[in-house]
Amino acid sequence: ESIKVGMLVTLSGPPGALGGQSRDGFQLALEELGGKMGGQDVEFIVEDDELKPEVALSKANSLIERDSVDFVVGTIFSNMLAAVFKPVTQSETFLISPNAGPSTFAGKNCNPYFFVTSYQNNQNFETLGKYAEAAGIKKAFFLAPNYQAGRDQAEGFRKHFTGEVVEELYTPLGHKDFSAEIAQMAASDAEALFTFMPGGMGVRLVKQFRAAGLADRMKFYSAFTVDETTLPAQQDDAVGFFGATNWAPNLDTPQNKAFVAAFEAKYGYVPGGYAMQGYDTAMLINAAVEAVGGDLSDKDAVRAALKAADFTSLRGDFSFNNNHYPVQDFYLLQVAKRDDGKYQTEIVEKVFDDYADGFAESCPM
Amino acid sequence: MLVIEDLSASYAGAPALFDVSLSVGEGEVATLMGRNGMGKTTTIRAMMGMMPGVGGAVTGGRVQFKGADLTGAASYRVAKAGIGLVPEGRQVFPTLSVEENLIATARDGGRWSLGEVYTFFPRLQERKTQAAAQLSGGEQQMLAIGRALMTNPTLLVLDEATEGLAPLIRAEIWERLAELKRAGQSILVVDKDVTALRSLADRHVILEKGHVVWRGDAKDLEADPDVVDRYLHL
Amino acid sequence: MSSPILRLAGLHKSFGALVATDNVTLDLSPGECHALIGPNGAGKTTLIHQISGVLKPDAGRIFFAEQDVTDAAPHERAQLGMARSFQITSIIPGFTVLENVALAAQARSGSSFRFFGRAKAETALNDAAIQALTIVGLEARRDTVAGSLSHGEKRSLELAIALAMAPKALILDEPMAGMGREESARLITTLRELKSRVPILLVEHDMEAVFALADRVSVLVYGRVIASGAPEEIRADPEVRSAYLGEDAA
Amino acid sequence: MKDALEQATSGGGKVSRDWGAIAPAVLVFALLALGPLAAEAYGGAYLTSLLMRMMLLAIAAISLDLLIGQGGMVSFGHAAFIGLGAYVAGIMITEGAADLAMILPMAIVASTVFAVVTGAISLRTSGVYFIMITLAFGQMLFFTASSLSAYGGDDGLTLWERSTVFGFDLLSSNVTLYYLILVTLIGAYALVGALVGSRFGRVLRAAKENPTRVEALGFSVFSYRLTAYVIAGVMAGVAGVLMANQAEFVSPSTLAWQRSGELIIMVVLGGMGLRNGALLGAVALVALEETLSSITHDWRLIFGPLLVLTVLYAKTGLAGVADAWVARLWRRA
Amino acid sequence: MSTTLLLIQLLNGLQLGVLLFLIAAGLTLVFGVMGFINLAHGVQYMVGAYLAVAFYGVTEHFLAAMVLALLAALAIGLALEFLVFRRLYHRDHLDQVLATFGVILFLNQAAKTIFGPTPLILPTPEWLDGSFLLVEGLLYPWYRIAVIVAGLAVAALLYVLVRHTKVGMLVRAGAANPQMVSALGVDIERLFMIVFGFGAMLAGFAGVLAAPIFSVEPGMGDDLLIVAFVVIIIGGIGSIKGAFIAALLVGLVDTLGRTLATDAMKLFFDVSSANQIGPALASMLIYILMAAVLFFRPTGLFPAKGMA
Ligand SMILES: Nc1ncnc2c1ncn2[C@@H]1O[C@H](COP(=O)(O)OP(=O)(O)OP(=O)(O)O)[C@@H](O)[C@H]1O
Ligand SMILES: Nc1ncnc2c1ncn2[C@@H]1O[C@H](COP(=O)(O)OP(=O)(O)OP(=O)(O)O)[C@@H](O)[C@H]1O
Ligand SMILES: [Mg+2]
Ligand SMILES: [Mg+2]
Repeated sequence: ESIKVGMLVTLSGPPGALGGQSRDGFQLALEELGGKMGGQDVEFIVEDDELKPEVALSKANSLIERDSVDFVVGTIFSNMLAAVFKPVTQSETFLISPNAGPSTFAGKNCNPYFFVTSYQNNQNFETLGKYAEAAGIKKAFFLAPNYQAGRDQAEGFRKHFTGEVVEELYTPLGHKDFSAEIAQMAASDAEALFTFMPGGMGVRLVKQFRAAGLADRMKFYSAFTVDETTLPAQQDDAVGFFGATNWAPNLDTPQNKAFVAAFEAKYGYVPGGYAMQGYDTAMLINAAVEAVGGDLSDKDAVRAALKAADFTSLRGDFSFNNNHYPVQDFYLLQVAKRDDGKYQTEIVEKVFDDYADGFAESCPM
Repeated sequence: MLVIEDLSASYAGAPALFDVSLSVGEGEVATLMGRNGMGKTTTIRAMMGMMPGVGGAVTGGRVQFKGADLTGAASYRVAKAGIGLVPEGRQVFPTLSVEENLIATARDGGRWSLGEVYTFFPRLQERKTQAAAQLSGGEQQMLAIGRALMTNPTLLVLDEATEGLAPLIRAEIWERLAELKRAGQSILVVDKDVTALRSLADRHVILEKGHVVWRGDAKDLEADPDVVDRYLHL
Repeated sequence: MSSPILRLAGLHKSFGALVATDNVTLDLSPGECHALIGPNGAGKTTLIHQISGVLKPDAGRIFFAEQDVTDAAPHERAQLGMARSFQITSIIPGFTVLENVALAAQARSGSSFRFFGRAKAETALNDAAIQALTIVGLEARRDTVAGSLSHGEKRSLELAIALAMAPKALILDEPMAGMGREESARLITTLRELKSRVPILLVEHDMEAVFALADRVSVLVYGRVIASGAPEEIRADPEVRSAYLGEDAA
Repeated sequence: MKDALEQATSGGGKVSRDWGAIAPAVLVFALLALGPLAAEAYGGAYLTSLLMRMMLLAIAAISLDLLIGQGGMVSFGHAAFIGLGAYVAGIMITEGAADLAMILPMAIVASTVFAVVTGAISLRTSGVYFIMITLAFGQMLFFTASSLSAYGGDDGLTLWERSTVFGFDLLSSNVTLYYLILVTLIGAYALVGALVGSRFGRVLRAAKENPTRVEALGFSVFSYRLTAYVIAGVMAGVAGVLMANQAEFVSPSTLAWQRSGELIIMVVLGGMGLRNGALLGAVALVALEETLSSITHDWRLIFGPLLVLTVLYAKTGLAGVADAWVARLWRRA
Repeated sequence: MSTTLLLIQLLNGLQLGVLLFLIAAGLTLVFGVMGFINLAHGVQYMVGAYLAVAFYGVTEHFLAAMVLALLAALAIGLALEFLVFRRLYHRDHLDQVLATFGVILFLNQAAKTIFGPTPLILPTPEWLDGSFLLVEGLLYPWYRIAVIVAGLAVAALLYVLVRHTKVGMLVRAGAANPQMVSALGVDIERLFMIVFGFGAMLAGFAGVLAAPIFSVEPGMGDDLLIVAFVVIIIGGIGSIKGAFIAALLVGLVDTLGRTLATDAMKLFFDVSSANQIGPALASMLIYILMAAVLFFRPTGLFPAKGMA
């Protein structure tokens, strides 16, 4: 008997970097566990959803039906999660998201077979909103790609921010040239930019923002825009810019220090949140398998063990809410250049302590 | 100058030309005659290396031009060797202007220049900036002739070059060809105007279903003036 | 003679500075063959394009079968019984010879918005097609793919298509061009028989054909009709001789 | 005597030729009919859902080939119709009008309207211009769907139940849905096959090669093309309704240009305008992608060159190759 | 919106337009003029960018990296031509689509396998690294000016090449009737090979120049490929002038659309609906523009005369 874990993440194209980190983090944990969970061998199957819903669905089916996995770890993107959510949970297989945390499944559609080890998507921007409020920022410029996640961020931002959003701009997904948006920023009287521009979009925005000289006039606050997946390309242009999330490589706990060192030694790049969450997911599953003594047939017991989250998270405090989304701390981060010439985000201050998302109330679980 | 021996060709595997031989000497005019679909154009295509372009192939025989072997050569090589083609159905370059059609493939080294061609066909000069696709049928035909002349060929090949030309122009062309011949130009011509060909050509070949069924020179034809009508079923 | 089947009244058409049709008034009466001749680029094809609806005249009207068709689409004119041939061969190259002509027959026999039933098996269409092919001497080639016909054979097919439309009037643009002498001769015979039933507007540079067929000849030069009359008059007209026929024509 | 004999033999020849023409498709249908049985033994719902997706794409590809292969109208926005059908299904199910008896007519109406409007505009152009203008309409619909926040925006919409059929809950069983899709596929195949041979199809094919000539014969090329465009659109729309039910999920990616591109690829790979082309193209493409991607994540390194080789060496597409095989078998038999 | 901002946005629109033309230039030649549907144009653009990054890693010198990248892009283009494309010139357009699609899949994946999925960058050359003050508080990088100059230069070069040289005439003639060009004594295959190589180089050039502004990542050319086609179609296939004007038009419409659409929608809808509809409309604008142009001019703004 062995434990089967299927991972379904995006590995194709530029967003593949995120899935790659997730996979690497999980694998590192598995290695540290000696390839075993609860004393049993682990078979780890990785599938690429190619960022196409129908591929995600097909791969999920293949993990469930053909490979009969015990856990599906996925996905990175919310729209992939929506595609596989129903078939996976309906088959009574545990679906653990290492990154995507849409509001859709946090409230009334929460599910006993679904866990999230990252955050509820809006929370990073709620953190920024809270920080901006506390820092006394009165006028904010909001910029995000025109898709659901972008709109969720705006909503998250406004949750704690009572100042004025002087402009709320949405660019096409995959936007290339930000000249027009930058001109609008320059013309506005906003004190700071709040932006959500994942992947290559973030790289382009940061470079063009810096080149236009705006960095000297406006603060740059963001989520998913300057992180360890984009910093190798943004480099000096991003130094000093702010991010917000649940963790940073320099978080000062012994486990985390060991993790970052081991990770960099093994993979040769600085781990980002995706890697951390991949690692934590593996540790979470391991803890649950151990708790039930390797017997995965009693789903209720497994669920209870998962929910207990009896492991030491790299980010310190970690527990699950009633909706199986985490309760954890959130930080304001800032990009810095390390002594070895690499770039990473570093913690500036803790904004939320043991923060839970706002959708949990409507979850019947 | 041009020697074709036992040339055979087929379209998509179906034979269309069988052992056709033919020659054109320096300063000579030769004709290819035959009813529709008998293989005149195919002979010219096979000689010019144009069969692959229309889904066909040369399956046998030899083509020599000025002593060089051109059998199976790519058509640009045949043309460069000094053969200027006025193809059946005009085939002017539709998106090019009249003048561009004339100069695009022009080669120096002979009597034909833009000015010469324009004097020959004043109509072309009037329309020189117009896209060739918008020319009238006859104007396109003039253009196709002019284009071939602009390559200053040693052998001029005309495949139904007078199709669609007004009687006046057609007469002028026959006159001009006679003049060219006197100046030493070699010509291979396919045309339905048998009367004109008779007075112009030195030798004749008649094709039927891809086979040569009669050949002879101007004297032979004079001796048996009905032969053409016989083979052309008139 | 009864009223004309086709009548052009004061047609004008120019391409930029070039006047291709200059106040052309012309008609075609039942039972006649009206030949239209003129130098290359005189505007004959342009005129036919306007008659058939491919081009829109700048001014003037076109009447066909008692109707003003100036603004009608080409297919509407064809439905009224106008059939034309193209100077530059226009066939369906991927169809067999038979299917090319059968399609023409189909156009004049009932609706083609029929989604079921094999068109190829409709004997009425095939018979009509074979009839037209026989007229032009192409029946032996009926199963050949039209695109692989020789040039002259394509010209014959072009004509067979027009014939198979069972038209009320035929507008032919250089039907003899590219045809061999034998084929031309045969065609002349056919058209001579046909014209009593189907009037023909004939554009042609083959003077043998024109003078063998035409009841009336009009001469177009620079878009204008410079002469119109019986063949003999035209042949003798000095202006026509110098502009078009050449001095030794006769 | 001789004539009669000839007729008899050629007639006989025709029958066998007709069978030969559809033999590859019949084989595919037979194999597909065994799909659920095979799934019992291997792969379970994974296999059936894969085969269902394959069949649905095949329906869409077959309808697209009516446009491309027969009509010369290369639509780069065909996925819009799938998406339209899927969204009609998704929205109606979400809003509680889940019965196929309501959804199907609604989807047909929606596809027809969209096809008539966009077709009438697009058909003013031809060739590459047509490709691009259909792309434009597809993109407009795509961005519209992406901004439908109420129905999930670009995250897509999870369907919490499948359609009922006249009140009966037939489709919640994968097997019933499977056979419904198979029957629809066979119907689509037969329909397009009939259309192609009909008077209508003949005009359409002729207009593909020489519209001016066809117009001069008295056919309104525009009307024939528009009719074909509507028929194809409706077929794809129906496929979309079934697709939403099969995936229990609808998202804008269903109508992204990449999806339209894939449909074109299927048609071309299979062999444009050939009886079995679109069907074989869809089956081959889905099977190949699935197989290769289960072998390696870098499967495109193999798949790309494979496509290139197919173009270079199987000039008539897969169906052309299949036809040649069938012809050889027939001669031997 | 203030007049200054509007002017700046007009400038930005034109700037984007020139950049789009630069990216579309190679395609204009190979597809527009030569008539070959080369979907691989987008990946050739990407290849140029990656090559520049790779060579920069070796030489640490922008110009040197650029020259090497161009040569390599040419070599890769010629290799593709030799192996694949030359067998497709006389084939159906859709066969070209399928084959070049295969090339896209392969090269995108190869880029990812070799260079990894994360975005890379090419630094701006030092001698162009500065900016000047456009208006109070907004700098404009010199590098962008250089890109605009390059775009204008390429436009002029292409125009002269295609319209006024014998090579240009032969390519246009060959696009319509390669057999006839050959029958008149021109080695059309070699000519096409050269043109294709040049097109690949132009694509690579655009990739190199865009790399310091945009990010270098797998698939970076895919979306731009579509925009390039949009540009060529609006301009009219085969027309360099058309493509240039269309590029400017697309740049302007896209930029102004993104700036104004939401505000315009606010006139008709409440703020949150406007925020919903505006950006969606802005994304659609270039497609609406294309559809509108084709509605009134079914063969684009400046169709080449005599196109069948
Ligand atoms: N591209 C082609 N594919 C297949 N068969 C062809 C092709 N071109 C010509 N043929 C066939 O080859 C034979 C000879 O044709 P060819 O064109 O040489 O005749 P031709 O003597 O020039 O006739 P015409 O006087 O009509 O021009 C004909 O039977 C014709 O059908
Ligand atoms: N679309 C167009 N644009 C510009 N000029 C044109 C166009 N079509 C035709 N022309 C010109 O109009 C004139 C008349 O052409 P048309 O084809 O009607 O001549 P035609 O009398 O049929 O000549 P032919 O006997 O040579 O066929 C020609 O000079 C031609 O170049
Ligand atoms: Mg011939
Ligand atoms: Mg004419």
